[in-house]
Amino acid sequence: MPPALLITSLVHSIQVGSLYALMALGITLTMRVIRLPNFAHAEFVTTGAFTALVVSLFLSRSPVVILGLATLSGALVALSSHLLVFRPMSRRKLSTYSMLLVSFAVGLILRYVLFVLSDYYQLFDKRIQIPLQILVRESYLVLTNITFTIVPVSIACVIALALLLGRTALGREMRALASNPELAHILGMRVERIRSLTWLLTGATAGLAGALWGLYTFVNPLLGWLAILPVFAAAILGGLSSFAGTILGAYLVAFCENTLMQALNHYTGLTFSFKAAIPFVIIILVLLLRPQGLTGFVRRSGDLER
Amino acid sequence: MNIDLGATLVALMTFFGIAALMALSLNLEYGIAGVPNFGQAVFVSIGAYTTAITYTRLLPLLAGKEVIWPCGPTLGPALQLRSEIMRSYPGAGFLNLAITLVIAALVSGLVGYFVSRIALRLQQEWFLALVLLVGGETVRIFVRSYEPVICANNGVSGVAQPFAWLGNPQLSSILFMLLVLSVAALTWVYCERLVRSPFGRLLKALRENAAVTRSLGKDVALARARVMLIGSVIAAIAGVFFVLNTGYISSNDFVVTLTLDIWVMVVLGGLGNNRGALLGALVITILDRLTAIATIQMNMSAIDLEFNYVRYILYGIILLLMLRYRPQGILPEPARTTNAHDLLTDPAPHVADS
Amino acid sequence: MNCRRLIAVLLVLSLSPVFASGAQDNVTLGVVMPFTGALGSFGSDFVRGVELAVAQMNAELEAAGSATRFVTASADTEGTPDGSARAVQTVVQTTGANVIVGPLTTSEVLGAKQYADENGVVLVAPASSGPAGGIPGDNIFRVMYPPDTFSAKAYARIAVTRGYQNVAILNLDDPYGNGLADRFQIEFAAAGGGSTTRITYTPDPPDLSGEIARLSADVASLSESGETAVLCVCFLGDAQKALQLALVDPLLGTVDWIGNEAMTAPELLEDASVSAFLQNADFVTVGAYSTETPLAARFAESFAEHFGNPPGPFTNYAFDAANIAMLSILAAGNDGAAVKSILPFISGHYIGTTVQGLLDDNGDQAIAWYSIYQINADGNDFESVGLYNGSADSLELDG
Amino acid sequence: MLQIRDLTRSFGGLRAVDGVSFDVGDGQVTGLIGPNGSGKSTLLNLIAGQLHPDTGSIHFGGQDITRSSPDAINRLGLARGYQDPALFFQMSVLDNTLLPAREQLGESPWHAPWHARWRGQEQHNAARADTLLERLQLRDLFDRRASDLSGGQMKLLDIGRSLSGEPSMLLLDEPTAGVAPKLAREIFQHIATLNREAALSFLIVEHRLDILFDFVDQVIVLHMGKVLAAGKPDDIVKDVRVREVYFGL
Repeated sequence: MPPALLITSLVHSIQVGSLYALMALGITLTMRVIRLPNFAHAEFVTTGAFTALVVSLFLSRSPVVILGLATLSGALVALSSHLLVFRPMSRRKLSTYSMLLVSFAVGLILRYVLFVLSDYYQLFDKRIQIPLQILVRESYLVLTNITFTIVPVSIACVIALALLLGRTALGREMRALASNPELAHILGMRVERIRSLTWLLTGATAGLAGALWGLYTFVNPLLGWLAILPVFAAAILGGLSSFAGTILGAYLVAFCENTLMQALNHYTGLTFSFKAAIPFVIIILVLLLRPQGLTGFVRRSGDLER
Repeated sequence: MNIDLGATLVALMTFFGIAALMALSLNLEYGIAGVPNFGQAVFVSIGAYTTAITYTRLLPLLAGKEVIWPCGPTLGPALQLRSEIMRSYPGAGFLNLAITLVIAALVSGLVGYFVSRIALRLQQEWFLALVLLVGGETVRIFVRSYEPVICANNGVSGVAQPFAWLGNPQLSSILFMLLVLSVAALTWVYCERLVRSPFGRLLKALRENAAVTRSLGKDVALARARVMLIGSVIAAIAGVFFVLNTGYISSNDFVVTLTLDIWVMVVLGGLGNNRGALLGALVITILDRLTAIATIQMNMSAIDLEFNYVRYILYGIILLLMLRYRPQGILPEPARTTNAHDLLTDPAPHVADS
Repeated sequence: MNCRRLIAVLLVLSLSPVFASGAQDNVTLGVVMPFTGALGSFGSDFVRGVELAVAQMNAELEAAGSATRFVTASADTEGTPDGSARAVQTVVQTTGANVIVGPLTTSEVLGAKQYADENGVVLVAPASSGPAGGIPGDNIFRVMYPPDTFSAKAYARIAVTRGYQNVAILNLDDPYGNGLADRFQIEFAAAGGGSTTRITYTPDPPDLSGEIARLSADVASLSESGETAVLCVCFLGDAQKALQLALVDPLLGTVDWIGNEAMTAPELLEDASVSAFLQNADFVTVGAYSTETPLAARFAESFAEHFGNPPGPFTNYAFDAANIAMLSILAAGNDGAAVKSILPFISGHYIGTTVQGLLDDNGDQAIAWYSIYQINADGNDFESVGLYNGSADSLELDG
Repeated sequence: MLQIRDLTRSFGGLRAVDGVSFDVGDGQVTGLIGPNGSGKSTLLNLIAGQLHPDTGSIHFGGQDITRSSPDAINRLGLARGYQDPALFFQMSVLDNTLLPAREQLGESPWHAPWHARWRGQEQHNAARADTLLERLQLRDLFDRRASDLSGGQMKLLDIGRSLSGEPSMLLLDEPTAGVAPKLAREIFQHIATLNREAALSFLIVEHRLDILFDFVDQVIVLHMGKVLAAGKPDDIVKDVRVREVYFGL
């Protein structure tokens, strides 16, 4: 493979991997604490991207303001869908699939509301107004201010989240709720409060991820939806349990989508139309061959879970 | 406005027949047996892709013509040839349709059977939903990237419905509607009979508690695989009619949204109730057509709102409201669903205690 | 020849039977366009072109004392072939329209073909140009914009004239993109060009990074054997995505770029860095014929008056297509078979905003004149720098 | 009938069942007792095939069922009941009872649509279910959803459902938990009748020792995953070790 291709695709892998990691952490958190495979996460991301776009168009071009408001908007959308939809629904004791359908429906509504708004205000396929600057140019290696925003911000956010979960009382409570909800109730933990905070936290990471994603490409109402399945692939690859696994999964999926795809194209002529299928093939293989994921701590197969 | 009521009704009922097949299939799989098939689109698409292959490769042979490669530069001539055969060789058209249905049913049934067998390895139950969802996308991406199936992104057009040779569009569309409706009716009767049989009882037990059903000596994996097989066959038949109705086969049709539409029909109508599935299919079909007509009306009256977006928002809201306030659907599952009760109220089989 | 005079002649011809039968009727003209999806903004603009044509026609009909009025009924194709098939079906069944303006792209046209042919509905497609749609004898007329069998030659001539030995192609993977790229490869080889490479991308791509990285590698390997250019056959949004990535590529900024007609859009130049990149790349596009008939100025003026903004690219083609469709209905009545047989005649005698609507055996525009565009000195718009005549295969470049 | 040898199963570091061996003879009613956490439920799950042991073997009716699946074990004639009645709550009492019947023709989708093929068999099964329900005093409730039954009736239906598969041995997990004393005794009387009339063997996990000891042939005491004592009820009551760990005396 030509070195230029390798280096470019590796840079893309790292950028996309950071974005996937940020999104996959949100998915994992909801999955563990709320016990919901949340497809509406995609639209929390898209909301963040649109907020960033609108802020950059009409309010401020400062990256801090843009990313901050996008984070806030994601958190608000997530919290309000929890309060308006998910919490009342979970009282109905619906099955996981029905809840999955609920999250689908919430996502569908949000997505098409964004469609209507961007149709009305002509916001399709716009770029967040942060001008592109090339900061490093070393033969094949070109790095821009976008790369230097996406990667450090994502990684910082991931580390902050890991510290929050690992080192704080709230984090301990969330983990307790994740591993044993009944016990958490009995121990008198304020379960509702922890759930709301979890939604707030996942929403915030989603909003931030959306803004960063918007910086990486263009903003449109399908932005999150098109990324959600690879992100699920990353989360499952990580075993849906550990943070390290999720992050590893995210970078692996991004690596397969970019560098591996590039290599396949170079050596076998596989067209890029297949790119989107690569993470899906990974999900299926992982689920079938190693249901516990990369680092899984899930119980052995063949036992009570069946 | 000048609505052609007859044609609208025929189109509506044809759509309804196809939607009913899809809804019955999902109702059997999820409503009755509790297998969360989030990959309905794949099984419908198997019917569609089979149609693409038979109509481009087999149909010319059946009419005694030479096969023209359906894609790329020869796309036009191949399309002409298909239309010509459909117009002048009704026998070849019908035979081709019959073979298409058989192949589609076989392939889809086998895929359903094996997917279910393989999926048993999955640890958490909802992983199955995810595998099917993602599997559907994978198949779709493969088909739209690999030319020989449906000419990749181009899709295959000119798959006329089997009565096109009559030369009278009204009559042929009515006949096609009758064909679709009668297949849907037969399927409904078949599903009703299944549900009321010991097989239906087994499936419902499976849905409620698979582990207990297993410990009562039932081969749960086999029952699941069988119901997936039947559901997949029905979905594939729906897929064949689906593309014959639009006359076009495109991978764009078989996205997650299609699966979601079918789920909405079943949840709306009433999980576990075949009549409910039919009702759900009817409601969604009417809603679909009404919003389509409303969109045209709104465009004519110069209201600048894209109703096609609003349609999806409506879907989402209806689904949420249903799940919130009537999770059992419009027509909930009846308590008595097997015929066994009639046997007991009947005094005859009451044999003496041993 | 002036459009109005033609209308007047036709009115006299066509309205006599209407009056004789005493019918006073609204005739529905169907419009099937993508309003949602990636091409949504095109569709909305096209509908306005049609509405303008209808409003003008109705005013003339009223002035002439005719009882006939046209109304439009439009439906959304969602930009997909199947959506297009359904949209045509819905419009026909719920409004009684037998003649439809649209759809937009070749894949949408092919999607609706089956239903149109089977039910005797005439489709007048204003902008579809994919070679795959060139089928003789069907109910589809692709008036005004010529098929890409010609534009492919234009691209090949430009490439050869400008001295490119090799061309790296990036094209949309649909009947339009593939058709144009296929033909280009043939014509380029025939015109004495060197090697070409092809990368196709799926419609509505979320991210083109892989494709662009590959394009860069292709350019690197092609450059070894001579001067190389990039040919981008993309929809506007996709082109914008591609260019954002090309901006930071070490190699793609060093070669020349050729674009398709969709890239002849000032929106592309809104981003200053993209504009600079393209100017540096000596960017040239083959686009709609810019020489305008007197009607074009009037169209642009009344469009702006009616809707408050200038018409978008190709909107004039929708206007022309609507006029051809309505004139054919006036001449032959709202009947698919009759319109099908008279439309080529009417179209051939209609002078639109750019050229006359002369049709070939496939029902496609036969006059293949294209303007060659480059970015102007200010870097904010395109200007015509030459002309390509497809029928004569002659390329004239200014200066 | 049932031979268990050196059965061991660990969860993480915990040995829930640790080298357990015992036999249940033909037609015997065996009680399995022990303090909470002594491994009774794990043992039951191991026998029924819901869990698989790390080491050791289980034989039933001469066949090795150590690693068989729950459905295969059930088909061999070893049925189990559940502590919290795991009925099919959305189904009627009769359907619950009919489900485990063996070799149902109508359970194959190929025969299912054709009434005539399985109607006779269904009638036969219904008649048997009728007798069974009559015996458990559930006959009048056959049409109700299982969720509408009282706790005690659910327990009875759980047993009845297990019986409908015509097992030769039944594993019961606390059949009288949460049931009024009078009904508890009735349940054990049903068990005794079944044991007498149908020659059914039982292995019963039970906390109500007063009732249990009146009905069983053999008692096995489990403590910390090991068999502490085994023998006739009278001997067990006298056993010093059992009194220490179990009765706290």
